[in-house]
Amino acid sequence: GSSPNSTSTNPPHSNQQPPEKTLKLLYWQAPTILNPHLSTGFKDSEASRITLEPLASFNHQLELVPFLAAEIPTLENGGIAKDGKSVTWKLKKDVKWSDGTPFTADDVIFTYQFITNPKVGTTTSGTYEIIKDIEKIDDHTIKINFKAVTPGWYSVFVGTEGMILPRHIFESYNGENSRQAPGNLKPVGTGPYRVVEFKPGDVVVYEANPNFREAKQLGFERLELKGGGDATSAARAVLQTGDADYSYNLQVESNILKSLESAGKGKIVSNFGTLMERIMINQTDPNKTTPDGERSSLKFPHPFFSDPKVREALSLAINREIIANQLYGILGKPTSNFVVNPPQVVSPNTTYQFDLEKAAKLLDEAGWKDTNNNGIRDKNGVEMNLVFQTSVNPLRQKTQEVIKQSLEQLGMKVELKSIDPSVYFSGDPANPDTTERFAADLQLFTTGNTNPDPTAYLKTYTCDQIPQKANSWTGDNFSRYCNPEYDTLWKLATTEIDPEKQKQIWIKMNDILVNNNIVIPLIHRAEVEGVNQKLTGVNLTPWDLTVWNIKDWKKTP
Amino acid sequence: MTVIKPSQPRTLIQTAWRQFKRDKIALLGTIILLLITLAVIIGPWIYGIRPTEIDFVNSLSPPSWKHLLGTNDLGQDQLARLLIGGRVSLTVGVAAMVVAILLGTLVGAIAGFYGGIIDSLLMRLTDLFISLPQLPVLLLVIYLFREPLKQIAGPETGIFLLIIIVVGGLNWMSVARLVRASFLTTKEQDFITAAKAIGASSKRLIWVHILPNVLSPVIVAATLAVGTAIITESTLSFLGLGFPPDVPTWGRMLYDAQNYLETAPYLALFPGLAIFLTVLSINAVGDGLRDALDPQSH
Amino acid sequence: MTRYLINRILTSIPTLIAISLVVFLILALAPGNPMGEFATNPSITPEVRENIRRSLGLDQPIPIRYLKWVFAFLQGDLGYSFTSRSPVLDLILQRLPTTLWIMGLAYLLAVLLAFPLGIISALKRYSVLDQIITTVSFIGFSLPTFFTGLLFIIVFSVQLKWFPFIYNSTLKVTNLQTFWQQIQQSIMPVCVLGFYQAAILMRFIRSSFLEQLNQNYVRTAYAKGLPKLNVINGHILRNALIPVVTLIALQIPGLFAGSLVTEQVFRIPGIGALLIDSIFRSDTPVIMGITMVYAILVVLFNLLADLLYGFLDPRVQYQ
Amino acid sequence: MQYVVLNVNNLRVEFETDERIVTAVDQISFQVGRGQTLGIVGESGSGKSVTALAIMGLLPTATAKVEGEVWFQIPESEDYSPYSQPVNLLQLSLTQKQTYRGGQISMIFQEPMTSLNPVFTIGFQLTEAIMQHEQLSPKQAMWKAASLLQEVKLLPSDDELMQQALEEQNHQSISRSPQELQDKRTRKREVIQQVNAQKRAILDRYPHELSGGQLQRVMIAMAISCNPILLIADEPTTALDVTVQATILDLLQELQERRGMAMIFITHDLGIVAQIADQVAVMFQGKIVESGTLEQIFMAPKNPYTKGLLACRPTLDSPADRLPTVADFMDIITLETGEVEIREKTSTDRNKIYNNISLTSQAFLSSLPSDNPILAVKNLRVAFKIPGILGQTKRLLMAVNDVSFEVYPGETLGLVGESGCGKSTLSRGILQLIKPLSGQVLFEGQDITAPPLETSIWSGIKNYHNQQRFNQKMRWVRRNMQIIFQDPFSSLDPRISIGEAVMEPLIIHQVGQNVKEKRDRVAYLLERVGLNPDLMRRYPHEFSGGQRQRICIARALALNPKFIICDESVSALDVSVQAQVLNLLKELQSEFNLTYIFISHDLSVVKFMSDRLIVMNQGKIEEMGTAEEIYRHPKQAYTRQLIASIPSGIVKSHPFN
Ligand SMILES: Nc1ncnc2c1ncn2[C@@H]1O[C@H](COP(=O)(O)OP(=O)(O)OP(=O)(O)O)[C@@H](O)[C@H]1O
Ligand SMILES: Nc1ncnc2c1ncn2[C@@H]1O[C@H](COP(=O)(O)OP(=O)(O)OP(=O)(O)O)[C@@H](O)[C@H]1O
Ligand SMILES: [Mg+2]
Ligand SMILES: [Mg+2]
Repeated sequence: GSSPNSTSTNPPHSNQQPPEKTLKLLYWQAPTILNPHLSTGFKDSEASRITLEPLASFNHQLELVPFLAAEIPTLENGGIAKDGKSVTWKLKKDVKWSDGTPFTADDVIFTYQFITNPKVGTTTSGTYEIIKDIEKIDDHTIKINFKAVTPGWYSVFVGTEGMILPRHIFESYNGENSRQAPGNLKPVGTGPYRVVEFKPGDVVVYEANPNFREAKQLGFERLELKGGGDATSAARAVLQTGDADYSYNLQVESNILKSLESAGKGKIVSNFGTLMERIMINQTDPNKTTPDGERSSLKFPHPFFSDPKVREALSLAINREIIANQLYGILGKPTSNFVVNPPQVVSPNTTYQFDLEKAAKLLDEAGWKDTNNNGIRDKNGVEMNLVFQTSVNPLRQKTQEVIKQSLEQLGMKVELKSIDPSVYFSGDPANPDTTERFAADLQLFTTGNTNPDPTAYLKTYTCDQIPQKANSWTGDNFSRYCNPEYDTLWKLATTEIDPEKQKQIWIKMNDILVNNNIVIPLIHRAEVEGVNQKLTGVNLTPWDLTVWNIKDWKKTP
Repeated sequence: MTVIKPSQPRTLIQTAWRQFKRDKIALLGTIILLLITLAVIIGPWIYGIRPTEIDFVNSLSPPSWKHLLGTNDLGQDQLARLLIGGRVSLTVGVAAMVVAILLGTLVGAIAGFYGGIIDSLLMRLTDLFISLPQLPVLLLVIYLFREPLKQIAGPETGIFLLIIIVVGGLNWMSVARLVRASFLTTKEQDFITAAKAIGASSKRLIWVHILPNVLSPVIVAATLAVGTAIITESTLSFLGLGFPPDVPTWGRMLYDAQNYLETAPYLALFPGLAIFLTVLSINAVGDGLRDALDPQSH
Repeated sequence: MTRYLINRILTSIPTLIAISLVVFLILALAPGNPMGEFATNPSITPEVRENIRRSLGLDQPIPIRYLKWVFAFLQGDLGYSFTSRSPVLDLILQRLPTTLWIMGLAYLLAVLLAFPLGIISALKRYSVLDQIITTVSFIGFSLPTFFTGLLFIIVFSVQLKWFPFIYNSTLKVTNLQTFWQQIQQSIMPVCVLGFYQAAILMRFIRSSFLEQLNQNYVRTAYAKGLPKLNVINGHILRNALIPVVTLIALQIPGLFAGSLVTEQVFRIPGIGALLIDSIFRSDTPVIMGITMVYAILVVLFNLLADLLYGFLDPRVQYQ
Repeated sequence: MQYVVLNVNNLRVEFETDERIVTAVDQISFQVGRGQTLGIVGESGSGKSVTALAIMGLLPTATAKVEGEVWFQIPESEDYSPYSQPVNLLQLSLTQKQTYRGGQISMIFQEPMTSLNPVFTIGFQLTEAIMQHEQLSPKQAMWKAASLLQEVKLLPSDDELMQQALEEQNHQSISRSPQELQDKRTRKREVIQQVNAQKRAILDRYPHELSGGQLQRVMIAMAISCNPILLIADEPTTALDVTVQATILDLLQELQERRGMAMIFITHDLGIVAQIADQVAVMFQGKIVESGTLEQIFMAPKNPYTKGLLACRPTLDSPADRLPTVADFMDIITLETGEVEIREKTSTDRNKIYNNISLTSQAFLSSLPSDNPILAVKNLRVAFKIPGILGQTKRLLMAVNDVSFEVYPGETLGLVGESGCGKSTLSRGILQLIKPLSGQVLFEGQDITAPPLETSIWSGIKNYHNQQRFNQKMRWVRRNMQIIFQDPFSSLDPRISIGEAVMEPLIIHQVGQNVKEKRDRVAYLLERVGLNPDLMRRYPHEFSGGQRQRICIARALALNPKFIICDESVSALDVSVQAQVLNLLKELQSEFNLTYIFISHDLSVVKFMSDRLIVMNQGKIEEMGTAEEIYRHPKQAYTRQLIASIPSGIVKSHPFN
C-alpha cells in the first residue's frame, strides 16, 4: 500500500480509495509556483513538468524524444538549416490543452515572447537570447532563426527550460502583471496530469488529464506531490515506511540511505547527471585590499596559489577516494574532469592521485618550507594560511574537514567557513560572502551544464567572465583565471558546426583547466531518487526533470 | 522585653549559604554543575584524543574502551568532542544569559524607577522587540557584524561574541518586564522613602536599595535563560549561523546525531544527556538560590 | 473604559509603525536574494537577473518601496509573494486552519497538563511527586523540539507504526473515518509542542501557586471550615491564576508563528513553516505580511492581557 | 466557675525548623467558661497566636508538633446532642475539624487587610462561610450576611435604612405629581427596593474598597455568622487606630453578651484587656506566667512581668518624664539547666531610675515664644492626584489643606488625629519628600520648599540653576531634619546589614575621614540607642520590632540633626517595647537638644511625649495648644471624641501609686 494509513494499525480506511489510484510524491523542498519560467528552483520546475511539456527532450542515451514535436529536426529531414542559423519544428496536430483548447504554433511563439519580455522577468530568458525571431510557417510548423551560427539549436524549447505555456491563459499577463496570472498557480498544460489543488509551499494535487493524448494509458487517477521537511525523513518515507512512493533529490549521506533502504520498502535510483563538486582555487589574493576596498582583486595575484607547483601539491593532497567512498557512497564517484556528461565529451586524458609525500616534495621544491617551526609552511614571510569556504550542507562540511586534515598534515593552516546557501549563492554584489566575491582561498560547490552542449558551461573560465568591482561582481569566472589560449578555443567552439571537431575543442578546454589545476574536480555527483519497490517506469535522464516520463509510471498492486 | 541571644553574627552570604546547604537538590545541582564545568575545562587536556581527528576505519563505533563514548560518522571521538563542545556550549549559555539579564535589568530598572515618559518609551521598545521576528534579525546581525568582529577577535571568538550578543539581545524582554514590575512595587516601600530622607541619590537608590531586592525573580529568569541559550545555539547551528562546522557544540552534536538515531543512538544520547544535566542542575541551583537569598525566608 | 481602550490603541500605532519600519529595513539590508537557487546556473545572466529584480520591484530605492508597502497595507493589500507570485493574504489564509488546529490543540494540551501538574507539585512541595514532576518538566525544556519530534517519529511511526509522520493537509474531514485520520496525524506534533509548552507553563503555575499558599486569606478560608479542595479551587486558584492567565494571553500570539522546528519536522504547512521558508527565500512581502499580522496580534493580546488582569483582579483600575 | 466550654491541658507546640526545635508554647493550661472572656496578654512572639492556631487546628502540619489536650464541650442548653460529650479537638480527623471550624469555634485574625481574599466580594466570602455550616439557599445566606453586617454596624439597621430611603423619597417627591404621592403601596415597594439595593451594594464590594476598620468588622461578621460557641480574637485591633479600636471593642463586648459566646481575646495591651476580659492569662516566652481574674491580675499582680506590663502603658494622667518599663521590674536569668527564670528587681533599683527627673515642662513652655522658631509651616497644601474612575478626569485630594504652625527649638510638638487625616502626608510635605501644592516651609528661617514642578523639559533646562541651588539646600536640610517611620521593619532595607544602614547617611554626606571613623560613629550610635555594637553585621530580620526601631533612631541620629519627625514611631510596637522606645526618645532629646514633631493616633502617647499638641482632622488643624490644656479642656467635639476612645482601663487604683 502507499497511503500513510496502510501502515497504521487499523486498516479499514485504506479501502476508501484504492491505493493504486494515487501516486504519492514527496519533495523535501516544496514547490511554490507552477510556472517554470518564473520559478526559482528545480522543485518548481519538477512540479510544473507534470502538466507542461517541451517540444522534445534528451533521454539518457542523448537521443531526442519528441513531446509536442511531431518529429525531431535533422539535417536529413531539412529541419536543421545547413548554415546552422535556423531550425524548423513540426508540431503534433491532435494535442489539446487540459481545458480543451487546441495547441498550435501560436502557443510556442507566445511562449518565446513571454520568456523574453523583460517586464516579465523570467528566469529562463538567458537561454533564449540566441534567438533572432520565430516564424510561423503554418499552424503546426515554426521556424526559429538564430542570431548567429548555432550548433546547439537544441537548447531552446527542449528539456528543462523548454516547457510551452498556453497562449490563451497567459496572453493578458504578458507584462508587469505576470505575477497575478492564475496560470502560475493552476496551470493549464498538455501533460499527462492536471492540477486540481495547489497550496504553495505545501502540496500539489493532480488528476489524470482527460485531454491527454494517451490518457487511457496513465497509471494513476490522482497524484499528490507533498513538499517540506528534510531530505532524511523524505528518504525514510519512501525507503523505510512506504508513506510515499517517490521522493526527489535525496541529499542524504549514503550510509544513512543504505540503512534505510535495507527496510525493503523502496530502492534508491541514482542519476549521474552533469553535476560536479569542485574546489575552486582563487588566483587572486583575498587578503589584500585595493584602496577602494576590493578584495580578491586582479591587481594582486595569489601569494601561493598562483604557483602551479603549489596548486599541483594541493590537488595531490586531496583524497578523492576517501571522500567519494566514505561520504558520498552511491551519491557520487571521484572524477578528474571538469565536463562529466554527456559521456561523448568527457576527456580521457586526465587522472587524479592522492600522494601527500609527493605533495610535500613539490612544496619544498617551490620553496615553501616551515622556516620558523610553527608547523606552517612559509616563504618570504608569507605563511600558508588559507580560508576554505562553502555553503551549509552536512556533506560539504565533512568534505571540508577531510581536506582540512590532509592540508594541515602538509603544513598549511586551514580555516573553515560555511555560509548560508541563500547568501553564498545569492549573487548579491553587496555581500562579501558570495561565490562571486570569493573572499577566501578555496571554495567548494557543485554545478554543471544544463544542456548536452557544454559551451555555456565552459564559458565560465573565460577572461571576460571574471567578477570584479568594476563590473559589480557579475560573471562566473570566480577563480579569476585568465588564459588567452582558452578564450580563443572557446570562440572556436561556438561556431564549429562539425560535431566531432567541436567535441575535440571541448575536451581540450577541459584539459587546460584540469591539468593546470585551475579547478580541482572532486566528485561526479549523482542525483538520488527514492522509488517504491512496486513503482515501475521511472527512467531518469540528466537532460530533463525526473518526472519527464511520468505518463509511463505504473504501480503494481 | 527583648533579649539578644549571643551568637556569632552572620553576613547575608553566610546565612544564604547555610540555607542553601540545607536544600539537598540545590546542593546536588551545584555539585553536578561543578563536575561538568571541571570536566570541560580540564577534561580535554587529560583525555588524550584530539576531537578533530578523522578515522574512517573506526567510524560509527559504539562506546568501547578505546572510544569511551563511541565515534561519529567521521570516526571522531565523541567524548573528546563532548568535552571541547561543552566549553563552547557552557560559555555561550552563561554569557548569553549575562547579556540578556544585564540588558533586561537595565531597561526594567530605568523604566520602573523613573516612570512617566521614559517608562512608556522603554516599554514600547520592549513591545517592539517582542514582536520582531527573530530569525531575519539574526541573519542580518550576523551578516553585518561577522566580518568586522572576525577582524578584531578572530574567527571563533568573533562568532562567539556575536552569538552571545544576538541570543542575549533577543531574550532580555521578559526580564525587563519582570524587573520593572518589581521596581514599581519596591520603590513604594518605606525603606526607599527612608533612604530618600537621608538624602540618597537616585543612583544609590537603584543600585544599593532596589536592585538587590528584585534579584530573586531575576535569578530564576537567569537560570532558565542559560538553558534557553544552549538550546538556541543548537538551533543556530541548525540554521548554519552558528560556529564554524568543526566546532562541536552540544547542540550541534545533537543535531548531527539525529540521522543516526536508530543505527547509533549513543551519538544523540550523550550530548542530550549533557544538555539535560546542565539545564537541570542550573535550574536546581537557581531555585535554591532564590530561597536562600531571601532573608525573610530563614 | 472606552477612553482607556482608545488610548491604548492609539499608543500602539507608533509601535506598529516602528516595527514595520525596522523589519522592512532589516529585510532590505539583509543578505540573501530571491534568486539564490539559480545562482550557479550558467544560463542566468546578469541581465536576466536585473529583469527579475525589476519585475519584483526591487530596483526602486528602499524608502519608496517602504511607502508603497505601507499604502498597500493600509488598504488591506499585503502584496504578492516573490516566489509563488500569489497574494500573501491567500498564502496566510490557506495555512491558518492548520496552524490553528495544531497549535491550538498543542496549547490546549499544554494548559490541560500544566495546570493539574503545576498545582499538585506546588501543594506537595518537596515531596517525591513534586520532584518527579519537576524533573520531567526539566527534561521537557532541555531537549530541543527537533530532537523530540524525531524521537517520536522513530518510536511511533517507524517502530510501532501507529501514526503517519507526514502531515496531509489535503485531508478533508467528512466523516468519522477521516476525522480519526486527522486525529492520528495530529497526535505527534501536538504532543511534541504541547509537552514543551506544558513544561514551561507548569513552572510558572507552580511558583504562582506557591506564592499564594501562605497568604493570610488562605488561613481565613480554612478557619471558616472550608474543605481543602474548596480552598484550593475557590480561593487560591483564582489568585494564582492572575499572573498565569496574563502570561498565557501574552503567549498566544506566539502560536500564530508557531514552532518553526516542529512544523518542519512533521511537514505541517503552518504559518511558521511559511515564515521560515520565506526567510530562506528572502521573500520579503510574505515575511512582512506575517510579521505585521504577528505584531498586531502581540499588541492586541497585550491589551487583552491587561483587560483580563483587570477582570480577574478587582484591585486593578484602568488609567 | 460557669460551664466550661474549652479546657486546654498541658498544650505544647514545637516547631521543627531545619536546624533546631522551637518550643513556641510550653505546657500551658487554661479554661474558658461560657459567656466568659479570657484575655491572653504577652509580648510579641510569646506564643499567643500559636496557641490560638493550635486550638483551631490551623498550624502547618508539616512542621508543627502539637501535644496535650484541647477539650471542647457544647453547653447543654444548646441542641447539639451528638457533640454534648467533650471532644479533644487535637484528635479529630480533618473532616471533623472542618465542622467545628467556623461553626462552633471561629477566629478573627490580626490583619484584616490580608485576611480576606482580594478577588472576591465580601458578600461572597460571607455567604460562603454561612453556607458551609448551615443549610441555606444562596439567597437566604445573602440576607443573613446582610443582617450580620448590620449587627457589626457596617450597615445601618433596617429601620434606619428605611428611614433614609423615605427621606430621600420625600426629598424627590417635591417634584412629583400628586397622584403618585397618593399611591402608598408603590411608595412602600420602592422603599424596600432601595433598602435591598443598599444591602446588595455593600455585599458587592471588594475588600480593597473598604477601610481597615470596616474589614475587621467584616471579619467579625464572618466569625459570628454561625453562632460560634467560642470566638478567638487574635489582636483584632492592633492594626486599627484608637477610634476604630474603641468601636470594635464595644461591638465585640456587645455581641458576646447578646449571644453568650465564650471568647479568647489576644492582645499585648493590658489596657484593652482591662476593658473586655473577665479572666487574664499572661504569657511570656511560651509559658503562662500568671493567670487569674481581671481583678486579681490588675489589683495584685504577683509576677514581675505582669507588674511591668501594667506600668509601662502611658496614661493620660501619668505625669512622669520617663515611663517605667518591664525591665525595671524584672531580670531574666538563664539558669544552668537552660531554663529561663524571671527574677523580680528590688524597688531600690527602681527608685534610682526615677530620681533624675528634669525640668518641668511648664517652665520650659513659657520660655518658648521668645525663641525663633526652628521650623515654620505656612499655609501648606499637599494634594494627591486621584485618577477618576476608568480614566476620567483626575481630581485632587487635599490630604493637607492650608496648615500653618511653628516649632521651637527643643520642644516636642505632638500631632494627633485618626488614620488618614493627613499626618504622614504633612510630615512628608515638610521634608520635601512630596512636593507641596502651595505654601512654604521655613527651616531655621530658610525657605526649603521645592521649586514648582517642571512642566516641560525646556523649562526644566532653563531652571537648571534653581534646581542646582535647591539640591544644594536639600543636602543641608537632609543633614538637619530626619524622620523615623511607623513600621521599623519596612523602613529598613532587608538586604543591608544594620551597620551599613546606620552608616549610609555618613557615606552619603561624606562624614568621617575613613571607614574606621565611620564605623566608630556607628558603634557609638548603636550603643547610644541601647544596642550591642557587635551586632552591626546582622540583618534587620534578625532583630525584634523594638530593636529595629532603635536602629532607625540610630540612623536618624547619625548626622546629628537638629530636628526629627517621628511618624507613628511606636504604634507598631508592643506596649512594653513602646515604653522603652519612648524613654529613649526623651533621653536623646535632652542629650542632643533635639526638636521633635511626634505623630501618633494615640492621644495618651502623644501627650506623654509632647509639650504642645496639634489635633488634625481631614487635612486641617482642628485644635492647637499645650498638651495639658487640650487634654483637660478640649474645645472641639472631635478632640473630645478622640480622648473618649482611649481605653482607660477599669483599674481604679494604679499598683504603684
Ligand atoms: N510556622 C512557624 N514555624 C516556626 N516557628 C514559628 C511558626 N509560627 C510561630 N513560630 C514561633 O513561635 C513563637 C510564638 O509565635 P506567635 O506567633 O504565637 O507569637 P505572638 O505571641 O502571637 O506574637 P505577636 O504579638 O507578634 O503576634 C515565635 O517565636 C515564632 O517565631
Ligand atoms: N500616595 C497617595 N495617593 C493618593 N492618596 C494618598 C496617598 N497617600 C495618602 N493618600 C491619602 O491622603 C490622606 C492622608 O493620608 P496620610 O497617610 O497622611 O494619613 P495619616 O494621617 O498618616 O494616616 P495613618 O494614621 O493611617 O498613617 C488619606 O486620605 C490617604 O488616603
Ligand atoms: Mg500573633
Ligand atoms: Mg501615617
